[in-house]
Amino acid sequence: MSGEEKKLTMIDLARVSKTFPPDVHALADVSLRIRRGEMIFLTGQSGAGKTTLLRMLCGIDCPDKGYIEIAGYDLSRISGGEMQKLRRRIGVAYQDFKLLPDKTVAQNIAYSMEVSYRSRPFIRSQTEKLLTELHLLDKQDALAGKLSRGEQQRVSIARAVANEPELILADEPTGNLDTETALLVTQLFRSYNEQGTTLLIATHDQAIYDFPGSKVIKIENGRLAIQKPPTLVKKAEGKE
Amino acid sequence: MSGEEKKLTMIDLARVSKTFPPDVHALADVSLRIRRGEMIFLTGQSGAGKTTLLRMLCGIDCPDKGYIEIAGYDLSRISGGEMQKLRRRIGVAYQDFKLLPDKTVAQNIAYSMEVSYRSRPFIRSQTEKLLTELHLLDKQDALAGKLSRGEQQRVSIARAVANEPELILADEPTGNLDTETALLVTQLFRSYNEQGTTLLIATHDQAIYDFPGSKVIKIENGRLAIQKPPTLVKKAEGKE
Amino acid sequence: MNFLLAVFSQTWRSIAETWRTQLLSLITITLSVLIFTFFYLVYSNALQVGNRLDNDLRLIVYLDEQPDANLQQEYQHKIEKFDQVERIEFVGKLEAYDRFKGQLDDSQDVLKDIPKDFLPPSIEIYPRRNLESLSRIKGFSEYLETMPGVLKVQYGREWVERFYSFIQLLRVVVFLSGSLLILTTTFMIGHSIRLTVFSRKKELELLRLVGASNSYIRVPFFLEGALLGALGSTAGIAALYLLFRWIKTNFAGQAAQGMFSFSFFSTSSVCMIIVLSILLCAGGSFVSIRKILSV
Amino acid sequence: MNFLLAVFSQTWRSIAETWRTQLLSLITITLSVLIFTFFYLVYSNALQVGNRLDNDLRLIVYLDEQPDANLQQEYQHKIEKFDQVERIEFVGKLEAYDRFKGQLDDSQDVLKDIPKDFLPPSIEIYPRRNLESLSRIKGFSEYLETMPGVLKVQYGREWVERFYSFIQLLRVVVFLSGSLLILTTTFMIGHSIRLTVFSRKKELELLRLVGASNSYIRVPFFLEGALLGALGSTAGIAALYLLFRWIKTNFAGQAAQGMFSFSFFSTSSVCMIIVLSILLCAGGSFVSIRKILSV
Ligand SMILES: Nc1ncnc2c1ncn2[C@@H]1O[C@H](COP(=O)(O)OP(=O)(O)OP(=O)(O)O)[C@@H](O)[C@H]1O
Ligand SMILES: Nc1ncnc2c1ncn2[C@@H]1O[C@H](COP(=O)(O)OP(=O)(O)OP(=O)(O)O)[C@@H](O)[C@H]1O
Ligand SMILES: [Mg+2]
Ligand SMILES: [Mg+2]
Repeated sequence: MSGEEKKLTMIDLARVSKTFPPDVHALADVSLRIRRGEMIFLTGQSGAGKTTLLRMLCGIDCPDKGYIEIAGYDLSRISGGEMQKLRRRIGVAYQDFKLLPDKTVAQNIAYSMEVSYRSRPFIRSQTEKLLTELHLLDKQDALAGKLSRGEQQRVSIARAVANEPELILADEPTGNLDTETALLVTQLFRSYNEQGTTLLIATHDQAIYDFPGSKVIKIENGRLAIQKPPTLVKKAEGKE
Repeated sequence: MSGEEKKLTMIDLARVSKTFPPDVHALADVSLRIRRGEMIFLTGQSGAGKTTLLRMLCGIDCPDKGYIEIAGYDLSRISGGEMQKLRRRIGVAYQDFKLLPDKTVAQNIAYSMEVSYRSRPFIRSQTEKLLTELHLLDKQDALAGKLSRGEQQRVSIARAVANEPELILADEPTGNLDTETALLVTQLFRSYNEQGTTLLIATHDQAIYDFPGSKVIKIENGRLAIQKPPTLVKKAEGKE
Repeated sequence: MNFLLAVFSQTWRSIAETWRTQLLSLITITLSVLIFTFFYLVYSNALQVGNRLDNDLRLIVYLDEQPDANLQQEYQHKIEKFDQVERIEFVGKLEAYDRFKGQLDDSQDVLKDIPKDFLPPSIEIYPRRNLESLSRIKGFSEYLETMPGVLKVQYGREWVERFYSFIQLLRVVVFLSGSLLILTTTFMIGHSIRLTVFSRKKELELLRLVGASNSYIRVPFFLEGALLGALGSTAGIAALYLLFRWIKTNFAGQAAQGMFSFSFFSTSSVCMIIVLSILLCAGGSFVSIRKILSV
Repeated sequence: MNFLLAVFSQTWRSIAETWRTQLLSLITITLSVLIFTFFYLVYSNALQVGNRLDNDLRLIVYLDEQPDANLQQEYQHKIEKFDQVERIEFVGKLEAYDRFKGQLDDSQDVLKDIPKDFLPPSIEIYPRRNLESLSRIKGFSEYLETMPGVLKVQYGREWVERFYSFIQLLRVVVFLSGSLLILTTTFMIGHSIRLTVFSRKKELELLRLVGASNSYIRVPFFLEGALLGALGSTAGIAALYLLFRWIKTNFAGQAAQGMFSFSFFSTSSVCMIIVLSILLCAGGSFVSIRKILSV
C-alpha cells in the first residue's frame, strides 16, 4: 500500500479473527479497508459480529489474530497515551448507550468534549445545536436515566458526534427510534459525512441504508458476505 | 359495563394521566379497553408515552389521575400480595431488558417460572423450547451479559412468555433485531395469541404490525391519536 | 411445601454463588464480634481487678491509750456515724508489738531489751471499697483526728490515690474504647449487610417484577443473615478464647495466684452473644431489603 | 494550563455531587484515626505509667553489723556482680532510727527510753526497672541472703509481682486491641475507598472510552483522597484532643501530681499522623482506580 493510499485510509483490517470462549467465532478472517470520508453501513443478523467489530475498532477489545490500523495507527502497537488521544478523534455511539443515568443530558454530552479541553462556550453551543437537531432541547437538564429509550439513544448519538471526530462508529443508532426520529439521525450523520467525516454504521434498519449509492457490508457468522458495491472490500491479504 | 363484558375485558383504562416533574405530560386522559385474546400494537414517536403506559399496566408506576383495571383488579386498591400474584400472570418484555448479566440465559428465563413454583422439568423443557424457537439454544449456558444486544432482547422476550401468562406486554421487542430474527419473535407472539393470550406490543417497527386486520393504537404526546380499526378505543368515560 | 423447597434452593444457590463476597462479610462479623467481646472481657476483668487491688486500703488511727471495751464501742459508734465502713479492728499495744516482732523475723533479738508496750495502740479501719467513700477519705481522716485520744491518723494516702485514679482511668479508657468500637462495628456490620443486599439489588427488583412474594424474597436473606451471624460470632468467640488462653498462660502466670482471677465468659454469656449476633445479622438483612423492596 | 483547569473543575464538581457519600468515608476515616491515635496514646502513656509505678521497688538487706567503708565497697561489688542495679544505698543504725522516729511523728515520745541503735543497719538496693531484672528478683534476693553478715532480705514481693504482671498485662491488652483495631481500620478505609471508586466505575469507564488521559482521570481522585485524608485525620485528632482534655480534667486529677504525667502527642507527631493519613488515602484512591482503569 503506497503512502498516498495509506493517508487516504481511515480503517484497515487484515484477516482479523476473534473467538470468545467456549467457541464462538464472532469474527473470522475479516479484511476490510475504509477510506476517509466514506459512509459505510454494516449489516448482518443478530449475533453476526457487528458489535465485536466496532469494539475492536475503538480499542475496547483486541483481535486474536490479524492487524487493525486506524488513522495510520497500528492498534496492536499503540501506546496507552496514544490510544487515548486516538479515541478523542473517534466518536462512538454504543449499542447499549453507556450513558450516565445520574447526570443530566448536557453533562453526558459534555464528557466527550471536556476530555479534549474544549472551552465552555464551545461545549455549550455544540450541545444546544445537537439537541436542537435531535429534537431534545427541552430535555437538556433532565437526568439521562429518566429519559425514554429513544431519547437516550439520541443523547448517545449526540455525545458521539459532539467532539467533531474524524471517525464516527454507530452501533444500531436507530433501534429505538420511530421512522421520523430516525430520519433526524440519518440527516445528522449525512451532514457530518458531507463535512468529510468517515462513518461506519451498524444497523438492521433497512430504511436508513436503502438509498441509491449506499455502501453496505454484510457480516454472516463473523465473515464478510455480500458487499455493495462489490469493489468496496479489499481482497484478503497477508499482514503488510 | 356488564359483568359479562367485565369478564371479557383484560385491560381497562379510564382517563389515565401521568405527569413527570418538571412538567412532562407523559400521558394525558388516556381511556382504553382491551379485551381478552386481542393482540394490539402501540405506536408513537419516541417519547410519546408508550413505555409509561406499559409500566403503569404492570404496576411499576401509578397514574396521577384515572383508573386502571387489569384482569378485573383495580390497581389503585390492590393489596401487595395480590399485586404480586397478578404480576405472575403478566409477562413483560422490558425495553431495557432487565436481564441479570451475571446469570446464564437459562437462569434468567427460569426466574419468571420459579416464582410460580413451577417444577424443574417444566422449567427446563419450557426454556429449551423457547430458546429453540428464538434460535438461541446454543447460548443456553452463556452469561446474559456476554450476549449481543439482539440475543439479549430475545432472552428477555423468552422470559416474558415462559410462564405462559394471560397477558403479554412487550416494549419495542424487535428494536435490536434484523428482519429475519424479528420474524421469529412475531411468530412466537402470534402463536401465543392463537392460544388466547392477550398481547400489547409497543413498537416502532412498521414491518411487524403492517398486516391486514392488525389492531394499532397510536399515542401522540401522551394522548391517544389514531386507532385502526376506529372502534378499538372506547370513548372517554368517567370512573365507573 | 413448594414454598419451602423454593426458598431453600434459593438460599443454597445464592450462598453457592456469592460465598466469595460473603466471606468478606463473615470476616467483618468475626472481627467485630472478636473486638467487641474482647473489650467486654477486658472491661469486666478490669472491674474485678479494681475490687482486689484495694484490699490493702485501710486507715490506721494511733491512740494514746489502750481503749477499754466501752471506749471501743464509743469509737466504733463515732466512726460509723461518719461513714459506712467495711470493718473495724482494734490493735492493742501487745498486738502491735507482736506484729512488729513478726516483721523483724530473724532479728527479733534487737527487741530483747525494749518494753513490750512501747508501740501505741491503734484502730484499723477498712472503708467501703467504692469510689465515693474513697473521695471522702481525706475528710474521714481529718474527722478521725478530731476524736479524743487520737495521736495520729495514717493511711497510704499516696497509694490509695494512685490506685484509685489508675483504676478509674483504666475503666474510663476501656469504656471509651469499647464505645468507639461498638460504634465502629455497628457501622461496619451495617455497611456490610447493606453492601450484600445492594449487590443483589437488581436481582431483587427483578424478583419483584416477575411477581415473587415478599417472603419468597426475604426468607433466603433472613436465613443467610442468620447463618452469617452464627458462623461469624462463633468464629469471633473462638478466636477470643484462643487469645484468652494465650494471655493467661503467657502473661498472667505470676498474677494468677494473687490479685487477678482471669475468667472467660460463662457458657450462657457465650450463647447469648451468639444468639444476639444471629438476631442482629438476620434482622439487619431483613430490614435492609425492606428499603429495596419498595418497588 | 488547560489540564489543570479541567482537573480542578473535575475535582470540584465530583465533590459537589458526591459529598453526601463522601461524608460517610470522612466519618470512617475520622473514626479510624480517632481509634488508632486513641490507642496509640493509651499505649504510650501506659508504658510511662509502668516506669513510674515501680519507683518504690527496692530490696532491703538487713545486716547484723554496721559495715565500714571497706565492707560497703565489698558488698557493692558483690551485688553488682550478680546484676546491674540502679542504685545502692547504705542505711546505718542511726539513720534507721531517725526514719522510724520520723514515721511515728507526734508519738516520738514512746522512743524516749529506747537505745538509738536498736534497729539493724541495712542496704537498700534499687534494681533496674525492666522486666528481665524483675523476673530475676527472687534469685537476687536468695543470692543476697548468702552474703556474709546478712540477717534477712526483704522486698515487696507481692507488690512487685502484682505490679509487673498488671502493667505487662495492660501492655499486652493495649497492644492487642491496637492490632485488632489497625486491622479493622485498614479494612474499613480500604473498603470505603474501594466503594467510592466503585460507585463511579461507570463514569471512569466512560472517561476512558471517550479518550481521557490517565492523569485526567486519576488526579481528581488523588486530590479528593488527599482532601478526605486531611479532613478526616484532623477531625479525628481534634476529637481525640477533646477526649484527652476531658479525661485529664475529670479523671486524672488526683493522679496528675503523682505517678501519671499524661501527655498528648507532640506537634510533630500530630503532623506526622495527618501527613500519613493524607498519603494513605490519596495512595489508596490512586491504587484503587488502577484496577478499574484496565479498560
Ligand atoms: N464477551 C463475550 N463473550 C462471549 N461471547 C460473546 C462476547 N461478546 C460477544 N459474544 C458473542 O459473539 C457473537 C457476536 O456478537 P456481536 O455482539 O458482535 O453481535 P452483533 O452482530 O452485534 O449482534 P446484534 O445485532 O444482536 O447486536 C454473539 O454470538 C455473541 O453471543
Ligand atoms: N421517570 C421519569 N421522569 C421524568 N420524565 C420521564 C420519566 N419517565 C419518562 N419520562 C418522560 O416521559 C415521556 C414519555 O416517556 P416514555 O418512556 O413513555 O416514552 P416512549 O413512548 O416509551 O418513548 P421511546 O419510544 O423512546 O421508548 C418522555 O418525554 C420521557 O422523557
Ligand atoms: Mg450488536
Ligand atoms: Mg419506551
